[in-house]
Amino acid sequence: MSDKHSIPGPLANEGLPLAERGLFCDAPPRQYQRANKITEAFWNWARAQSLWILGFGTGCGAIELRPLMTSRFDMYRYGIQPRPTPRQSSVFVIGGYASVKTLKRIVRSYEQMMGPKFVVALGSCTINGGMYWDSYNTIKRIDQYIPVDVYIAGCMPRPEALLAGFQELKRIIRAGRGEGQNEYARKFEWYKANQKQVIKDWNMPDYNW
Amino acid sequence: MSRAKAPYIAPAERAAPDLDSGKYLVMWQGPNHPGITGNMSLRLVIEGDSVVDCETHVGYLHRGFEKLMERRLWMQNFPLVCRIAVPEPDFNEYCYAAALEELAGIEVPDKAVWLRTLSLEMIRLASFLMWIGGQAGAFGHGTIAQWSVTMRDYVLDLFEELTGGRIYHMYIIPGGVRGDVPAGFLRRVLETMDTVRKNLDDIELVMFHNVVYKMRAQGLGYIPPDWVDQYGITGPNARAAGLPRDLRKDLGYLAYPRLSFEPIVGTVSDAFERSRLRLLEMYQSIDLIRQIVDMLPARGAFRAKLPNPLHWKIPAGETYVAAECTRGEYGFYVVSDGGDKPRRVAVRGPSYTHGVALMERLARGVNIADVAGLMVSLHTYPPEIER
Amino acid sequence: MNIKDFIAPFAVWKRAFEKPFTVRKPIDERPGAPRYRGFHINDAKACVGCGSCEAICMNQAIDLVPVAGLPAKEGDSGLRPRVDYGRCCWCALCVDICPSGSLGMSNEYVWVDADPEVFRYTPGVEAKPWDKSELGYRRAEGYRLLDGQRVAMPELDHQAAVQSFLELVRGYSRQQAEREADRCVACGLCVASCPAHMDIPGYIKAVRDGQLDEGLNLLYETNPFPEACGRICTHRCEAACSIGAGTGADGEPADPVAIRWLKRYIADQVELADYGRALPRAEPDSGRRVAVVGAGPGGLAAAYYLRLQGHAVTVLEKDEAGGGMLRYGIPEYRLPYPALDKDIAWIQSLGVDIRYGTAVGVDLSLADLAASHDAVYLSTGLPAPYRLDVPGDDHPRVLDGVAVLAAATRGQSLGLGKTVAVVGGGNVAMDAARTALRAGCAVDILYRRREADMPADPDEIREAKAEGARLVEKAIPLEVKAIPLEVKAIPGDPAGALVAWNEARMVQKEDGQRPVPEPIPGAVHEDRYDSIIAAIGQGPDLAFVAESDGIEIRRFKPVVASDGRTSRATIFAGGDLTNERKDAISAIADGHRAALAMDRLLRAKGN
Amino acid sequence: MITAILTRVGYALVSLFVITNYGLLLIGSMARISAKVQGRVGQPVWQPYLDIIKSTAKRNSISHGVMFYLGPVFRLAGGVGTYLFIPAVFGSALFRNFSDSGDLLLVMYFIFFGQLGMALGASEGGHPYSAIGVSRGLAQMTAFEVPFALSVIAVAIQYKTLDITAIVAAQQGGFLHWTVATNPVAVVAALIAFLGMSMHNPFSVVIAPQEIPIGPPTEYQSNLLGMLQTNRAIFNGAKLVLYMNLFFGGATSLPVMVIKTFLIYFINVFVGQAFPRLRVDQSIRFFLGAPTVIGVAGVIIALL
Amino acid sequence: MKELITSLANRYGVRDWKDLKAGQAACFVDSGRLRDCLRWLRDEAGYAHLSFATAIDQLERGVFTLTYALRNHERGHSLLVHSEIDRTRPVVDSIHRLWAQAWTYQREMKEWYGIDFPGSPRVDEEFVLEGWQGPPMMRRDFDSLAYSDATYAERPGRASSDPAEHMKRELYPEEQA
Repeated sequence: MSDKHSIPGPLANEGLPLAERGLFCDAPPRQYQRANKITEAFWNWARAQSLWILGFGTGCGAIELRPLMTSRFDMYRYGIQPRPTPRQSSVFVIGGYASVKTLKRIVRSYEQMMGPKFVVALGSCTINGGMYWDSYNTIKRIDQYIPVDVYIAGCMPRPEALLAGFQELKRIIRAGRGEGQNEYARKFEWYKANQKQVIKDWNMPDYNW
Repeated sequence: MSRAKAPYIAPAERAAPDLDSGKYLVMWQGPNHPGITGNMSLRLVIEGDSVVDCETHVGYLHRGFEKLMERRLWMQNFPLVCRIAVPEPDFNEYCYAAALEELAGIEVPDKAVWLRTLSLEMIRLASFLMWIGGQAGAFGHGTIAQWSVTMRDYVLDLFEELTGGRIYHMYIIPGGVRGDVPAGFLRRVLETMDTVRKNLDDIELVMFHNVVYKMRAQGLGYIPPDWVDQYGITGPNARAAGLPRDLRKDLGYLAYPRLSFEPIVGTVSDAFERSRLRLLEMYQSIDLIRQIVDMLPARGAFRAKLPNPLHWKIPAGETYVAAECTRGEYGFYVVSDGGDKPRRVAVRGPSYTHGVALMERLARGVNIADVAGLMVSLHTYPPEIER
Repeated sequence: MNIKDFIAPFAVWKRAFEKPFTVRKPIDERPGAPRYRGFHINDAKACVGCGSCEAICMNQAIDLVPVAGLPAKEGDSGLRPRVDYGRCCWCALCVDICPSGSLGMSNEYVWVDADPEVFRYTPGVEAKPWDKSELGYRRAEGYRLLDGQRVAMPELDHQAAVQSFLELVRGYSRQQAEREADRCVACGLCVASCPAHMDIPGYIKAVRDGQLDEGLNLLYETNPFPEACGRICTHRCEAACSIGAGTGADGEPADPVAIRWLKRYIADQVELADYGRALPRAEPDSGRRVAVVGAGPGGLAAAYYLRLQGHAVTVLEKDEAGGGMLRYGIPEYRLPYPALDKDIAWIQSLGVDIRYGTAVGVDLSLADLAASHDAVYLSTGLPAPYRLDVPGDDHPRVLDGVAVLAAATRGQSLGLGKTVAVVGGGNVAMDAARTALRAGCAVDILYRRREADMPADPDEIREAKAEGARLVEKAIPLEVKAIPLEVKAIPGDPAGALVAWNEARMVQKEDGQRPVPEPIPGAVHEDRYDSIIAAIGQGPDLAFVAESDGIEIRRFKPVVASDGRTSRATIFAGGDLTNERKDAISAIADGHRAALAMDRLLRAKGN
Repeated sequence: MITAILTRVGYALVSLFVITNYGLLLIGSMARISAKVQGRVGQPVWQPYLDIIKSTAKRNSISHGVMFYLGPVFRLAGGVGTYLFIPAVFGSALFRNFSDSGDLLLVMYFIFFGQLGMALGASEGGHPYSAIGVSRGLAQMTAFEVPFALSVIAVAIQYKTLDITAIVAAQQGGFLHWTVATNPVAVVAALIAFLGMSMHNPFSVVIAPQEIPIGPPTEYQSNLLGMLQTNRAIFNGAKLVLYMNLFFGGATSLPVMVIKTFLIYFINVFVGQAFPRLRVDQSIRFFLGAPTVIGVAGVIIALL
Repeated sequence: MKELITSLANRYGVRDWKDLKAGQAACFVDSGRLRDCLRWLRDEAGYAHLSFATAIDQLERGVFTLTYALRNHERGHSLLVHSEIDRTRPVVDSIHRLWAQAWTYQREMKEWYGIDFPGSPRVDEEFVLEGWQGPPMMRRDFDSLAYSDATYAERPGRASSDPAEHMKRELYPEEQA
């Protein structure tokens, strides 16, 4: 773990064909300063009121997002809506267990999201492996690989619990504690090391999304 | 509408497009994509606006169920199996429980048989309701998705009341079920069925008498009848092609032989016909649920006595238990070596054939815009492909 | 395609004029269903910490952790389940299996936190908002993963039983035993309650697996009297058994696993001739000599374990056969002599030398014994009966319960007459009463307190009553009187006596103490019995111990350390003589412990 | 002169500010109406504001080169340009904007200017979804252009001018003077084209999330997205005002404008909620079919 | 049914016919004749539907048991056709030309068990795993828990006590020895 570097050194984009490197923009994660107090508070308020979820159902948790998105629970009225592209999303809902193959996409999608970005982790599987604690293909703790803002207990957490989680996330954001993006940049090498330990065929750039 | 017969091409014979020619674009649909069912992906090679080649990539949800089951006691697998197909956990529970009962020679009380049938029919309805939302949504009709998912939620309310769980019911336990119906439950079932039925009427009107939906769905993903056996197609996908194959009738498991229903058969298995057929099956499920509510025995044991689950050993043997789920033949192949853990449990999900081999074949020549609709019209759930 | 296809879709707008489906405040308005499997709750008082929840949990979500303020005690490990919500899948199998029924689930389902470390808690111990939740998943009525009912033991029916000394309890068949063994969850709560700390889960597993040799081996590790204990053990283990905690499917208290019968099953199934296959042989001779005084269970247990270590053991027994109270204090219908003989025969087969009819203090002195042996174990038990301690208790028709039982063992005529009063509430009283019943007598059992207070095994009381004994509760004997001559003069009537007793009521004298019987003034009855059997306990007889032996004696008992050592280093004592529990299994445990200590002593000496 | 120009510019800025807010509220309220059809409550009316503030408040932003930046800029310029050459309220100095003779052509040009700029920028994003979205968008645009252009031609012919103010002026004097009454056929063609132009169902395949996640703007984020969102409000407002002016008699006051544009926009939602979306080839075929014929008929009617 | 059993036995040496339950039977065929047998069952005996194909690792006996579940819809009968192959040289004929979805099962068995089906399309491609470096994970000598423990970090701080051991410690510690 390295706390010394706020900006990681250049990591090789190994495994990526030279031709493809041009497709990715050169934007290594870095820490961002907060704006002045009042502006930041206003922005945080707006960030909390407009949560765009990345529409990536990574696990079974996605099934309870459906009712949440639709009429019965209607998350739109809380300013929450799904968004199909990571570039425009601010919230990543990790829907429970993450297989190694999905983790790779999670990391990639997470890095593509623009900060400030927030992660909501659903269910037991994200906390300590859940019922797949002995599976060869699922990770046990998502916080080893990306920073997490809110955990919601349950298997599956019901839509109401999800809503409660989003309300909690809003409180966290308004209080200015939703700093996952900076956390990720600060401990970037640690996260990368963890990710690479699990994702065996690392055929993607380290950060140049 | 062109509903032409496509010639059979074995996957081995597929012509691999020359990607270096510059004619083609490789595009991934999924896993992070709203137009994909669950967490899987399609690697599409496209030329202009149509798909030249399609490869299904699965494994994003692979948890190694079959391996994990070999590590767990017979009873401990009971909470595990329902996770294999998230929208329809009950079929897993039933197949697993029935396989164990067969191997161990356990007689299930009649009441449990009825309650199992009830829960299977209810989840069939719920799953179809979610599916129809997906199907409409895949063609851009979000309104129907909003309605139908709500209707599904009403059915899930019933499940919550009966089983204590919304998504994972864990109700059909080896030996029977886990509880009797609560007071007033059956009345609420009937009320909910009325609500759902009313809403289905609306959906029928809006979705199936819709010029745009017809333009999109008719002729899309046509499955010739002779593909059914070739590709191992089951369920509504096969029935839409005119084959009256319904395991509820063919195997006559649970209380189905005592219920009156006929398999619903279509004429031309394309996306439209398949979705219409599933709509009819929803009506059929509502009807079956009403019949079950009428015929459910008022009293009686709901569970057979089982040995101590902590060291339950099941005599050596093997069995394959199949049930008709919303997508077709859902089966558990269970092998016991006489120990307290399964030797092997293999899960046969209908999506396995529909989502991989069939999808890859059907996607060829389809417009990219239709890929999502085609995928949904085959009704695939990736977790049962990769387990 | 027709015009309807263009028009009909606009029917969607119908919904715009209806009430929305949306739930206004989902979190507040939608409590979980009455059966909802929400967060765990646990009645920490009812929970016995058996860990069945941990065993069934496929997620390894449950840990058993010690809890401050809940010490381990018999039948309660003092551990409580701690749930990890980083593992749980809310399947509620833990609730279904919980033998005590203490685990449940609330219908609460919202738990959100930014800190992943908080999702672990001990339900019922760490306060949570949902602790008081009335709703939520509980085991359905009549639904229990563990069977709360034990396999019924085939028994002679009482009408037939009372006619003979045939063994009452027939023993399990293989199928029955395996079914009963199947009920065990191997929590091990019983082990602490067993004075000998037998590996109960181990041998039950052996029964389940049909590995009887293995089972026998496990039995003999701590108890060389499996045949006897399998029949007459006070089975404190069964009181501690977690399966017996809570209620069964029928709402009645659940039955504990029939641990004693399973032990008996193992011993019964293996022929003596096959014991050698399963059990260890004695070590090579160590050259040390040990004497054991008294061939009761304790003495023979000590002898067995000493002999296993290779020491030469001589057992001195004043009676003509071994087994002590097992033989002379317990009637044949409970413990048939062949079964006891089997246990003793195996001990003897290892080379233990038992000298019958040799009484220490009469035939040779303790001092001699101590001089000629490297160590001595005293297990002389409690041979001296207590007297009734009422006027007239020296009446010839007042008999001693143990003596009556011993006479029955020896096949002597009992001469009890037709009506018998048994005074006392212990197992000896019950055995005497039932022996009297078998002799054709009408039997009244007089006991000072209520039936619930009786120290005897409830089964014994139940059976005694079933066989026709009349239980007179709250009866305080006042006096035994000779029958006046005019009454006695009925020809052919054996000599009897009159028992005067006072009706009592139970009075709670001090809080926390058990109620005390207090005579109701004036309510004095006088009944006539042919014999009165006093069975109110026995005491030790240490006449053979001389002051010069150097054994400190307090309150008529040798003072011993926990390993049985008396104040004299080479002399050990145990069993009823020193042990407050006064049952066979405690004596055996004492013998075993003392044997281990003596072995250490002897080995130390050798080096 | 300078004062006059400055006044005019100042008025135009006020007008732009008003239309931006109006556009945002319009989007917000339409989302609520759609929600009602779907049986739910729906997002707050002011949600579009929050979304824009949120987008602007993003801390980082990635770029794919200069063109990528210019896309939203062009798009916004297109939106603003379109609006600024349409008189929003007839006879109002404040809302007259820069309308002048021949502004109709300019407006037509600006409508496509934004789209094309966007197309260039989005293609630069390197994402295949963007590229496909762009090609679909342009294809569909070319298709709905035909009926739209025909109806505009019909209007121009009918009123013999390319000055929007003059067109509006010609329609004054009651409903019967509106183009919708004088040449309903052309209006039908224009309205059908409008469905395509505003990318509502059944012609929303360009931005369909289920197929090519949201099409051209796939790669746009942060302040660039904020720009696009702002433009969406302005551009929508501009198109609605244009339609109102060309076909529905214009507006003599702000409330009338609000009512008319709201209703015109509602047509989109009304149709959009009822239908799924067509494939791009289907919608092209559609636009080049019946609507084109109707548009031609409108021109002929205007010529007669 | 009798004639089916006989002709299977005569043609392909099918043995160990066992009726598992009403409407389901199992039989055994040598791996060399497996493909022909399946083809005959499909074309001549009406077992046209392949429900699934899978393998069972018989580690103790050093073989893989292959299971092909066929269904005859006309007769309402299912047949589990078993065959065994050596665990050290797991190669068997591909049936991808018999059923159009069979190659997926074969690809799965290749990845999960390491059983090779020469000629089967994409049989060497990864199926559900990505970057897997361990042995085929469905083999019984692969320990999933050990792999998981070694690879994936667990949240620390868990400890459990065994009731019997705990009580021993608390109630009669002197007998520890």
